[in-house]
Amino acid sequence: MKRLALLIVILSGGLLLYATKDFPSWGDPNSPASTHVSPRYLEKSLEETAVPNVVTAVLADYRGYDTMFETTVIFCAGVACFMLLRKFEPEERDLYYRHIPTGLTLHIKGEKQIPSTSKEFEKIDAIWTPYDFIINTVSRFLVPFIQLFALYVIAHGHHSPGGGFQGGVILGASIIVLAVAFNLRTAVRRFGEKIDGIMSALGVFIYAGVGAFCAILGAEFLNYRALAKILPVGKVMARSHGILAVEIGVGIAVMAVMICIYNNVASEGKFDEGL
Amino acid sequence: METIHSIRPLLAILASLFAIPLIVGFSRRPAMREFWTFAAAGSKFLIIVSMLPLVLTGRRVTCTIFEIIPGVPLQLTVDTLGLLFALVSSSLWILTSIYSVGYMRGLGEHSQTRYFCFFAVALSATIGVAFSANLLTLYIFYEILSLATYPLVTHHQDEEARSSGRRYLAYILGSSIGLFLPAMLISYHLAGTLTFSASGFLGASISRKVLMILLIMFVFGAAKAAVMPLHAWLPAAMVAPTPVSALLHAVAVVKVGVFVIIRIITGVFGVNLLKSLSLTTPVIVLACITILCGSLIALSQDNLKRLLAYSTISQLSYIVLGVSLLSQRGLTGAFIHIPMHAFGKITLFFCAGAIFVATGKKNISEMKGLGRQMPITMAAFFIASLSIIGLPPCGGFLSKWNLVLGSIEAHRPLVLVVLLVSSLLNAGYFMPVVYKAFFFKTESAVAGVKEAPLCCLIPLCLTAIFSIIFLFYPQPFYELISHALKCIIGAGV
Amino acid sequence: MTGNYPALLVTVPLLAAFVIYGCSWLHKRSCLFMALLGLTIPFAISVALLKKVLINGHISYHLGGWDPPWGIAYELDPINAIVLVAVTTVALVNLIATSKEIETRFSDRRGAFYALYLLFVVGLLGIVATGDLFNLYVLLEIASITGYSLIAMGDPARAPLSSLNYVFMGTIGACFYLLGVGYIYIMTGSLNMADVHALLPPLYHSSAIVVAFIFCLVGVMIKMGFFPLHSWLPNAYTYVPSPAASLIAPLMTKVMAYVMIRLMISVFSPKFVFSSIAASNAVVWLACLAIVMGALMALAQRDVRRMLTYIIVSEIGYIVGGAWIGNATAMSGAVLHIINDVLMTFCVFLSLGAIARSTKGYQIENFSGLFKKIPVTMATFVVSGLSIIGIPPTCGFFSKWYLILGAIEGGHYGFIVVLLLSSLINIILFFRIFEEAFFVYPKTNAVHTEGEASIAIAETPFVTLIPLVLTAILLIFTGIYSGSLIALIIKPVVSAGLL
Amino acid sequence: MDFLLTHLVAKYNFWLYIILMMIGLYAMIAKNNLIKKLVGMNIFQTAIILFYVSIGSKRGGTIPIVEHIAGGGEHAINPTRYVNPLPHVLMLTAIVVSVSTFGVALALAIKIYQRYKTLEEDELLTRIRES
Repeated sequence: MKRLALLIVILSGGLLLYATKDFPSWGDPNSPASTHVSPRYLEKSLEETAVPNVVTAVLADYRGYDTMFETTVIFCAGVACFMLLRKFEPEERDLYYRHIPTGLTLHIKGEKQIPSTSKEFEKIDAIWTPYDFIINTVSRFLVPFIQLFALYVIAHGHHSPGGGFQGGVILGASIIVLAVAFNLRTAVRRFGEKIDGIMSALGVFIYAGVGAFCAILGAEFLNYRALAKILPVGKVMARSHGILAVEIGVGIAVMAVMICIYNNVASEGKFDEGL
Repeated sequence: METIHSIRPLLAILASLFAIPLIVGFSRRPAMREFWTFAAAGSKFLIIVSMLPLVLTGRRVTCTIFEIIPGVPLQLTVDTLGLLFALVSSSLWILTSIYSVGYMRGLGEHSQTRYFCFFAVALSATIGVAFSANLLTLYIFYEILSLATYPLVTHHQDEEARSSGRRYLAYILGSSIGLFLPAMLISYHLAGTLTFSASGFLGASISRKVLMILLIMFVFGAAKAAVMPLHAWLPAAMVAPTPVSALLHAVAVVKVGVFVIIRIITGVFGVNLLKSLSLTTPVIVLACITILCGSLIALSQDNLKRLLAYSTISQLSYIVLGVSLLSQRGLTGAFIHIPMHAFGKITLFFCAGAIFVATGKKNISEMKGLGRQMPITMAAFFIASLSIIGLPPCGGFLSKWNLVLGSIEAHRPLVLVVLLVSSLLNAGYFMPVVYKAFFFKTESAVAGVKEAPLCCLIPLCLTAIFSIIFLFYPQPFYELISHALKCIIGAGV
Repeated sequence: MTGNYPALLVTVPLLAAFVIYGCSWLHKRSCLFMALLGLTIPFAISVALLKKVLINGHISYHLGGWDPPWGIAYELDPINAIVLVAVTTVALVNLIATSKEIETRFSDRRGAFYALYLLFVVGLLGIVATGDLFNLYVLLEIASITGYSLIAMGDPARAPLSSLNYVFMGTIGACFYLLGVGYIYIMTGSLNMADVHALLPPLYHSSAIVVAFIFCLVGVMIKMGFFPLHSWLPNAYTYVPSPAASLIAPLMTKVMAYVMIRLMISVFSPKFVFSSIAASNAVVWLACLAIVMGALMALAQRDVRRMLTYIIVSEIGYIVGGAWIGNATAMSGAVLHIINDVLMTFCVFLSLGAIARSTKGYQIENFSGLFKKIPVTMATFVVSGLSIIGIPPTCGFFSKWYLILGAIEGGHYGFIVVLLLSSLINIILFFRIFEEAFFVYPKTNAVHTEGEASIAIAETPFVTLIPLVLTAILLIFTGIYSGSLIALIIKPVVSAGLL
Repeated sequence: MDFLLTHLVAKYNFWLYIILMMIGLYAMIAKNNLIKKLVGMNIFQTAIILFYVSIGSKRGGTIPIVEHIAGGGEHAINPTRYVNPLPHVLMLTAIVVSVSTFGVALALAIKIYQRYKTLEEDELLTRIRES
């Protein structure tokens, strides 16, 4: 196997390297890649979409269709992790509870269980690692700031590096921080699986829905100009708003999917204490 | 030649297919099921007969279904040759159906519904081959026939039947896909058409070598004609119930193979092209070898049906031989051998089946003295074997006579010798059977045996009688054949 | 609204997938209905599009209203319109036929299953319709990721590992394709297929473009399981759950084969592929090897499903060989074979799925006596088997006809021999199953006894049976009408670029 | 020397990325441990991302965020001042794809580990053969 791998690697690497001789040199402003299609984006994007961040304009408008599927890929990954890993039936019926005031662990065999509303008992796994006070406090304190920053990244994607993907990941991280610092159950209590599932679908649905809405309004799919018919702005600004709507959708979807993947992978689909 | 467009050829094919749902639907009521078989057989025969006057007045009935490949429509055309073959097959189907009822019930066979269904499909395909207007249509029906007969061959479902079925498929499908299909494609590539025409569609512009290879591929590709060395499936297929062997492996299937070769020689290459390049010599040689070897092997057989199978192999090559002689008499002999051999051989198979139903015996050595117990059957057997040997007062004499004349006409004296030797051999393997039946003392095993049921007996008597009648009233056949020859030879000579 | 059909074709199932997954958290029972709706609409749209393309000719749809080199465009010609119809048909019919099994087998995660099912279809539809090289990559990944996860839901012992191997191979394939696109982009600065096609001719002799072509091609060939690169395929398609098997096995490899033809004709040009790169002979020989090896390995299998996976490998060899012979007849044959193979693989896998209800496993021995038990289901299996062998009038015969004819024209006699040989091997493969199913009774080797009494008829439920029978009939109809398929749809497009 | 200058030095970026890619590819094919294969896959994909991004670079170009006067003043934009945005957009997609593939692959690896308690390929094969 190793020799075969080496052979394949040398062969394909050699081919790839050999072909670089026809490439324009690095950073050449006159290379075809820089002169054929891309100048128009740089020259016209502000005029056509009112978005100064050209990457955002290309991402969400010129090639918005790609990005819709990109979001769909993320969604696919989330659904796939859920489908592959989620276990609804626990393997062992034994339950463990920690009595919070005393720190004693209660082991229940059989069908009985303590209602989840109980304030005194907390459901735990067979092995329980104590919480770290400093980490807990700091992370709890940080979460709102992380989220605020995430919203900023999404909202300010038109003017600076950022956008739905980046913001969505940060937003997701804010919940995952909780899951890491406390445990998965805490995080899931804050942001339930059901809500998460619905939001992941909702996010992409917003994106594709905006596109379909444009089609309903009589333009091409994802042609945000059509939104000018219902928004009190001009056609160019309508594009800018369309991009924002879409970015929000992306942000929601990415956040929800990140959390979904983390929850399923970290707990092997059991949704217990997690890592 | 005037062409009439009509859906009658299509109806003739579909008649038996329409019966299938009814046969399946009445699978629990044997009487109704068999009634529908008869209805299909009768209506098929009537439709075919109804086209007879049209064709005899020199017209041609065509039915184009649609274009299946550019330039090659799925098309049916009824000409005299096809009609002759269709008449023989469909009339014998009626008789075989009667016989089947007697045979299958007599033995209490299983899966009779399946049996009748596939029989009907096989007949449809046979008529389809007879009426095909081009090579592709012919090939399609040819393959359907191959597949439809497979469940009939494997009917008994035991290990022997299954291995025979495997061998049957291997030979038939293997040759048709491996040889016939590429030959057809190459022809299409060379000629741009596949429609049969009286002077052939493969032009003289093609090199002799290519034509020769194509001809050989076609002849072996139609393995149903059992030209040696692709003959071994036929004896193997004898494990099937006797009516199957009788109709399909003496009439329909094997004659389809021969018919395909006739079509290839007359419709694809054209008699004149072959004659001018004398391409058929290898085919003649192959046919002669098959005739002699088939008869020789038949001499050594003890199982009656296997003997008949080898006899069929050798008789089929008479037809191939007659056609490849390319002379008028030879062609006449070949064409007339189709009905003559069909009626003769089906009688023999009916007899073998009747003996099996009555006694359960399959081997000749166990049939000593049977003539006294089953006089009618054995008499029919005697008449039919005379016909196959080619002795008057039976129809077989006519075909042999014409073949002999044809070989002289084609200046091939060796063929004449082969024909005569083969006739002697034929007598050599049939006469002992008859002799043992009538002149040996009845063995205890078959003592007290009665004739087979009436359903079995009537068809075999009828076919035997027809074998005799044909010697004295060959006119209808001659008329059809002379029409056919006018097209084939008259087009050029 | 009709102007938006090309986009709606892809986005309707997309939206449906999102709605289904969202709804599955609230109301599980409505999922199936929405999935059906989400596939019926695209089916209708694809048929309408085919009609439109046949009347008006080529359709170009600019997504977002941006003109092609800057935005993304969908390009529809008669060939991909018919492939789209094939994809939507198979997806819809398969969902109807297998819905019962999905509902019971994946009852706790049916929303996810339907969503992935629809997204897989979305990916394939997009791949076929798109006119943008990079968009194709994204859609390819959608189809792949959903494919991986659907496959992994099969036999818990083997499916995840098979699927992971597929992930590795598939990722290598996709990355190779992406690299190839990168090389094209460096040299031309464009990602739009038509634009690249126009920009390429002066660059045909550039080694970067040749390497780009090789990498795109190898990437696509990995995805379609072309012979030396097929190692992921047999395991992945053997352990996949049967409702997904009859979706993935017919579609994925064939759509990728279509992508290869598309790359050869509309991105690069036949002139480049057949003249600048003198590799067509080598590829045809490789295809011959693929056909023979596929057939031989199929011969060595006792597991029917595994046998079929090797037949897929062999069928892919047909398509590649036909495409690379390089004349219009063979190319038409290859395109026709894509459509035919979609249908016959679908039929055979669907009937196998239905058969699996009545057997313990997929071993040939388990098939004994099945014809008595499930006659109609077995009949459809027989029809699809005959089609794969290539018996007229089923459709498999006609694509072989054009392939062989093209090979005769191109003088590739080895390819003809191999095609015929594989047909012969297919006869053995299928007839040993037929024999077992028709003529062997389980346990007792009954001779001359009534078998009906021992085996009761337990036919497949109608919801599966009717689609199955319709598919089998479709196999014959496609065969009969293949002449018009070629003349109306395939030939005009193919011969535009070829001799 | 000329060759080195024109092909190696001027395009050393491509050389580096291709070598990186091949390291990843080698790991994907040759490594025995499934997680190592996954890591190789990530290296491979990341190298491709780097490769694409380097296509977009322009000497003297800055990030493609167009400078504009608040209120949308019109002035000609010089495209040579900004790097090519298109590869960045494409790679955003590729990153997402690689993350998704990685997520699914990890889920599969977990499933495999749950059943066989190993991720070494040879051990997996022997265990499958045993069962």
